[in-house]
Amino acid sequence: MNAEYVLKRFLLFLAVIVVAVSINFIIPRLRDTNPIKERLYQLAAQGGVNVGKMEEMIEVWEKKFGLDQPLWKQYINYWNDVIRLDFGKTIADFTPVINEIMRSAPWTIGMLSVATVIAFVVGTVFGALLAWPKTGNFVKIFVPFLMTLSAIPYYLLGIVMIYTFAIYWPILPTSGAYGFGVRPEWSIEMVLSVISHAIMPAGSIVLTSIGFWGLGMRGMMITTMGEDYMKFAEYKGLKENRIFLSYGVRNAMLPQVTGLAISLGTILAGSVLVEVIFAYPGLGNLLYTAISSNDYFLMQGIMIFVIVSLGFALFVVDLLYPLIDPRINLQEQQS
Amino acid sequence: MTNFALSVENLKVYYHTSGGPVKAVEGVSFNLSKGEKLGLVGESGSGKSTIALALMRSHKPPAIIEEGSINLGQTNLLDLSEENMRKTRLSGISMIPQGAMNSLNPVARIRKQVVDALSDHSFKFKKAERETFLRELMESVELDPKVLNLFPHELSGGMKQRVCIAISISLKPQVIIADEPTSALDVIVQRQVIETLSKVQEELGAACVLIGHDMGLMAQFADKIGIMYAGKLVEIGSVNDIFKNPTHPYTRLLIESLPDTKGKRPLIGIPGLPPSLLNLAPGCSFCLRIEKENRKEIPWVEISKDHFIQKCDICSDYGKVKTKK
Amino acid sequence: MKALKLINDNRMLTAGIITLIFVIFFGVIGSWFVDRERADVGAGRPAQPPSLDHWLGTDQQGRDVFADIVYGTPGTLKIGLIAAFVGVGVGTILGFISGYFGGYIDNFIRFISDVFMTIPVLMILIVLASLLDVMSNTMLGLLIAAFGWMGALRVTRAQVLTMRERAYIQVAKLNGVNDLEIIFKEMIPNLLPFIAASLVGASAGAVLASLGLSALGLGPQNEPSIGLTIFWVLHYGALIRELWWWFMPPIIVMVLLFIGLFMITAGLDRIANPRLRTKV
Amino acid sequence: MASLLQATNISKEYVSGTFLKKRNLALKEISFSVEETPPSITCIAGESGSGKTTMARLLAGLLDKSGGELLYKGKSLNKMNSEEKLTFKKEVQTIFQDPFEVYNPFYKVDHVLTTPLKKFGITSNKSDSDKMILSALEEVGLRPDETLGRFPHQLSGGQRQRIMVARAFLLRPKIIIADEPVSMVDASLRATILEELKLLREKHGISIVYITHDLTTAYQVADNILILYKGYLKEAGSVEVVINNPQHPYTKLLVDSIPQPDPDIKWGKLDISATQELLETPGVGWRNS
Repeated sequence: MNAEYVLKRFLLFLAVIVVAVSINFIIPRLRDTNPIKERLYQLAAQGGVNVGKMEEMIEVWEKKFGLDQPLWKQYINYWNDVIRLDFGKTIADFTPVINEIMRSAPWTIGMLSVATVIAFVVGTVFGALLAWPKTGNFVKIFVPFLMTLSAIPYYLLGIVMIYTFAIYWPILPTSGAYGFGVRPEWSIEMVLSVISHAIMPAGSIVLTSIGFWGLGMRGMMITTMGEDYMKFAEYKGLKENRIFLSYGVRNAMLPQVTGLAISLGTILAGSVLVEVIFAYPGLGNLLYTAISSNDYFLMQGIMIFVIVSLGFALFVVDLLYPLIDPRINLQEQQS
Repeated sequence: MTNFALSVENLKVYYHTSGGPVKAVEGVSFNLSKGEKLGLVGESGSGKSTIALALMRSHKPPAIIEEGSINLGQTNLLDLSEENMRKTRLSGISMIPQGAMNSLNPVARIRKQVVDALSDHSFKFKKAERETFLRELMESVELDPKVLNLFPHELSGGMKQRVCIAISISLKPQVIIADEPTSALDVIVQRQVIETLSKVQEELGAACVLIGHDMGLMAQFADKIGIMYAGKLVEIGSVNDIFKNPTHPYTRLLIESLPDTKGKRPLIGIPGLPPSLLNLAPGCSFCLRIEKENRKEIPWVEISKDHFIQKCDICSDYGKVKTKK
Repeated sequence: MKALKLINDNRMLTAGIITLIFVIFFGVIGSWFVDRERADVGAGRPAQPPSLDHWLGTDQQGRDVFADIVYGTPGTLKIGLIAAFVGVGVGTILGFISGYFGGYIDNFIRFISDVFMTIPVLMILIVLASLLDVMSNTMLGLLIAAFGWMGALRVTRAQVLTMRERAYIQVAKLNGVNDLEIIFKEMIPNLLPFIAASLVGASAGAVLASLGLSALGLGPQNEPSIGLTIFWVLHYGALIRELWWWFMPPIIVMVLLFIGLFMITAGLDRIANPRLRTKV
Repeated sequence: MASLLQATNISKEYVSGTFLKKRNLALKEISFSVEETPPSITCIAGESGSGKTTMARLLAGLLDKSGGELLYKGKSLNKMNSEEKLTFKKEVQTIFQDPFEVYNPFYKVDHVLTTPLKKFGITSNKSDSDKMILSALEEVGLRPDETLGRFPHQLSGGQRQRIMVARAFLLRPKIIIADEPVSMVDASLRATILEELKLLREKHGISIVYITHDLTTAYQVADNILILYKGYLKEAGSVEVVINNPQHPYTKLLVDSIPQPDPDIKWGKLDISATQELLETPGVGWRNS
């Protein structure tokens, strides 16, 4: 593999981490007042925090921010904590931030990756068929429908879906990840409950993104069909199916696959809005909770976790990409 | 009629556009015996590539074959079902494509691209047999069998084109069509490719149609040359007849405009532009180029054995005196 | 003339522009007929279904829903346009610098843009908006623009790179034309369809982000916008209470807006990338 | 008196890569000169990757060399003041290979003719410039009513290329660099364009550097020829001598591979693997550093 290519991607990954950590370092310092102290006093005034915890909190906070120390020293200390995955503790119930993240992330990853993969597969197949001249017209009547859906913001579709399928015609649950009465363990009841709760949030994402994949694939497929190797494949007397799949789709897919990888990578950043609207207990909802309750440690923890995982995922994808496109090293050389 | 490997009769291919039919190929006929090499020459837009597509029945709408027949041995290709035509491609008639640089699937190894063609024509090999077959195929076009394991971007232009030749002959077709197979290649590589093509064609005993605009290449390769002009075949004859006794005024001007290295002389171009093929009226289209007119049906005249021209009364002497050396 | 013919040939673009004009006029003309005060809290009785007095009913705080949308639509459009123009403007300029001059500047700009492309923009916007106390629609637009310039940069840079190698740029150089004139007279005219497509695409993206931020309650609270309306819808549980006249109209207006923008993008794309045009 | 154009040991190296530098030496120490009198046609011939296009761009001042010296009328290109540079740009004109890409699709073809007249301060008067343009078009045998006021895609490739010849001539240059001017033009028009170039030399005393891969047109058009191969100058001399009696094995192979338009002069049998070996001998090219 081309050393220059790997080196460039790795530097990008490092830079993303530095940016992420630095943003997080700056965020609480953006305000003149000390947000945490403010928030703690506010809670104490409402009697929301017991005093013992609050003192411990202030201690943690002072150690962490070390506001009496010079800025560069604070910055270095901050890096120290991050490297040890010490993101501090939540304000609400004083659990380590990393535990909260680890509890929420699987829900987000599970629901969104299934939704993304479904949308990708359906959209790509649709797009390829749309561009293929021998596809029957019955496929083409779906085009305006798909295009309309892809133009709608997913969270607005989510709202309409909740009203339609959970309130007006209550066949699906409105919110949460599983039913109240169900115990979170491996059982058929639990699995069914998880699925029924995921249908709407996942569905709103699938419906609004099929068009994106479909139109992208259609464009690439049209380009691909103009290529000389498609003509030669026909002169070779290959079967229609093989020309379509191994020559057409296989090549037109390449940018789609990059897109899929990026989408899967961005999953952790997730669809905050969808999770909030459906009260789905994922990372997005956790972030929203952190914002609503001014929980800085939690906010920072989520940000770092998400940005670093995302950067890492994209780095891995970049390294794997030459496997699906053997020309990648060459192109890199030319660009 | 009939021990011709390929016989094309009165072929007409029109592109149906909103402005009316574009008569890309207008009544072209020629015959090719087994092992014979025809060079089909013409400037861009003369219909030579459309003929290639029609021979493979790979023309796409709005192009439609209006009339004529394409006989491969005893079978008229235009009568075959889609599926039978597909099977005939490569096994009966094969085409070496124009864009050598991009004619191979960039994400598949060469081996797969050869094997795909074999398996879609129901060739079943044992693994060892298959490898022997592939190795011999590669050697027949002077390529190292290791090439089979490479991707197209790892090959040079000439190697890619030789891979295309190898694929095209893999099922031993009776007819090979080569549509400007060397258009993007350097002179030496072009020579390698054309000589490879000659060699495999001779070994197979297949008839071959080489399409191009380079008369030099035709002189090196072909036994017989056909000159296309504005959708029509205006002259056809043996390579010697065409070069020594060009009779149609277009052919004559074409031959005279060719630069060579046998002594310096003024270069003479062909005046005017070819006529638009959209709604082209019947009659002599070369007359239009030199601002004359002949709307009559132009007869097909045999001026010596196997040397035919479309003989127009008005323009046939055009340029004869003026360009005489 | 040429432009007219283009629009005539490009039905997608035409339909998109008509839809967009419809949405814009809805806000402009609506405001001639509806008083601004009707969109204020307590203008009517809360949560009333549509009636002659309140065409689309009222919300939980007694705002007239129709007035709220009429005054909210321009607000949302304004956020989108500010973000799009600033973002695409910055992106296009950087793209030109990057593509035209190349070298270390190019490497640096590309690197920064790659970093920005890799970070989760919406999430950072959410966190920043929550910290910055976004006061006005303009501010929200600028905030979104700060993270929305990379697309235009990529498109412009790629186009400039191919154009720079085009022989007509070489001819211009040999004709004694200077760098600035080459950029403005030789390159930009050919880039216009791409810049236009970027603008429309960026507007859609910015409206999407601003709606989202406002719907979470992180946008400006004292200027009307559709996002704010959605926020109140979610806040007061309008769904569960089946107050359909409250949440459906803003959704419909926004869906129309997005479909219009989408069709314009698709239409412009067809101009910029001729290969997507149906072949003759 | 100094030569019109004199190249001494010029080299060109392309560098790519941000961290790990890759160097491609496209031209290695090439020397030749073009005299002012008598006006001559010098051919630089080579296959793809020979460096001939790089050479064209160096001579036109579109690229900067990495080594050696390039003098125009005895003055180094890098040491010219802005006035001398303007004279250089005016007196050294280029004709490009692709007769479509040289036109900005946004403008009518007139754009390439009017711009240089304005920019070189020859005339800003509309009727003067019209007169000059008409006479230049006539010089290349084009009818103004068939060409002016049209967009490039409305003209044929041959017409477009002849307008470019007219553009070069418009500025009354001393030298024209013609970079494969006929390789993308239909065969029937090649002769016409090449004859026009010859005429510019004979009638107007303009020297021409003709860059090509086609030895037959080189032979017909040029006085002198330089054969480039992978960045090296392999053989040079009068075109008759080099083509009729090549000395270097590469030139021999090249000349022998010309497809002669004569069925009596056939290629000999080619040993493809031996040829491949010759072609694969390292020249200059990409290397890591």
